[in-house]
Amino acid sequence: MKLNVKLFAAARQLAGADQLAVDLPEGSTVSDLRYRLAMEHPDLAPLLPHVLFAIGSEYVGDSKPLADAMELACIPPVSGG
Amino acid sequence: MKLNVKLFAAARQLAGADQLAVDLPEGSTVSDLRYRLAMEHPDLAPLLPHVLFAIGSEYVGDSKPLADAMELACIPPVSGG
Amino acid sequence: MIELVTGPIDTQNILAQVTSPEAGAVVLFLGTTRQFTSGRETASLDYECYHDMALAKLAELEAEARTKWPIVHCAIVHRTGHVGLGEASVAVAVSTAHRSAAFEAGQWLIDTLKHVVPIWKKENWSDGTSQWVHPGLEVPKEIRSEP
Amino acid sequence: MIELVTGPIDTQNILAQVTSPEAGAVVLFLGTTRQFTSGRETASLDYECYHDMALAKLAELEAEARTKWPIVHCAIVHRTGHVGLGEASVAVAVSTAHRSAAFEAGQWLIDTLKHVVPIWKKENWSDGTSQWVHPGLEVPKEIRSEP
Repeated sequence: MKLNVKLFAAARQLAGADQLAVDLPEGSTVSDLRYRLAMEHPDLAPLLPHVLFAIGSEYVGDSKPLADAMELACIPPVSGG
Repeated sequence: MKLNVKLFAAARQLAGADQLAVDLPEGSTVSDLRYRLAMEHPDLAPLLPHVLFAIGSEYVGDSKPLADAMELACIPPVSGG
Repeated sequence: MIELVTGPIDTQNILAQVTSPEAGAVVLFLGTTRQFTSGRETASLDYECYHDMALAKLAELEAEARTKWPIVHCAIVHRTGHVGLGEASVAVAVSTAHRSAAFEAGQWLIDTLKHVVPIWKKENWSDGTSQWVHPGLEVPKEIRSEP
Repeated sequence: MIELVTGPIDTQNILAQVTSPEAGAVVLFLGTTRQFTSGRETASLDYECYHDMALAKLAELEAEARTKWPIVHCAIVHRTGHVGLGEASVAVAVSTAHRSAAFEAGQWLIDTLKHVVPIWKKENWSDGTSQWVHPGLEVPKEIRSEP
């Protein structure tokens, strides 16, 4: 299944892109996505243990099942304010 | 000795004046002033146990000695803000 | 900046006075005229002060706050005279490097101001009566507005 | 009132939005750009956000604050893009009947905003380098400003 992951701040900068397409097997979870991103984008790897993922406007846990065509956001530690 | 006492808020309203002249014997203190005001101005009496007195911009205690020609302020409980 | 004013409080000027590149946080408190107090309706307020002593006490408050918190700038402005519904009678603004100090100092300043600064509020109730407010004290009687 | 803006924050409008005859207290917090952090000089900041999620999270913050305190009006405005020294990047304003709730709610809102709302700050240091700020994280490397 094909997913799209939006990137922000240092994640965007390290990847050199504001979104990434990821292809994962059916039944994958957020945890699998995190692992796959680290494999395919070594520059992002140091950041990935520290990011959260969101679907729509909700943070999701690592066990969250993913579905084809999902849009996710990769949320590094926030620093607004 | 002759003193002048400025009045504010309910004290001013009860006395019907914004200041009062008071004549006290030499050696009198703030405590004596409080007593004399209550005697001479019965309308003020209920308020006087609750007021503070100030000389210049400083609150003074009941034992403070008074001197001729002093200007005092009678400060009922404040309600600014 | 310590001021007693007789017209509307200029909050933009106050914010401009306290904002600084040395500060990361600004806290502004406004005390505004509330319409209902325990179900009773206020039409307006009048404030009276002992002018010179009020200014001196406000300056003391600022000085004491500066010993307690690392304040960059501080502004305290109190309005006297007639204050309408929803209008501000007092503004306290503090800027500090970090926000917790700004909140603490702002709250301490307004709490302490209400206890020590010789300023008094008269409630003008919607029923036409008026009453000086003297906390902790049964106000002697209700009286018609002074002329 | 929840807003993400790209220009200067209009504090007068915010104060006008939250002031009310139902409220006796207004607390406004501004987060402003500090020139020095641990001796290092900042030239400016850039903020980036995940727009729709940031708005949704800010609205959730307001809703949660309203369950904790009796808030009359609430405004949260965050600026994104380039923010110069001394300028405000965020404003939080709360009005309540009594002042302690306004201070508590204001502080809770800004504290929580900093932990959950997807907005990021980039420090543009005076030496020409830039660095995204990700609390709790060694930022991977220092990098020249992005074009």
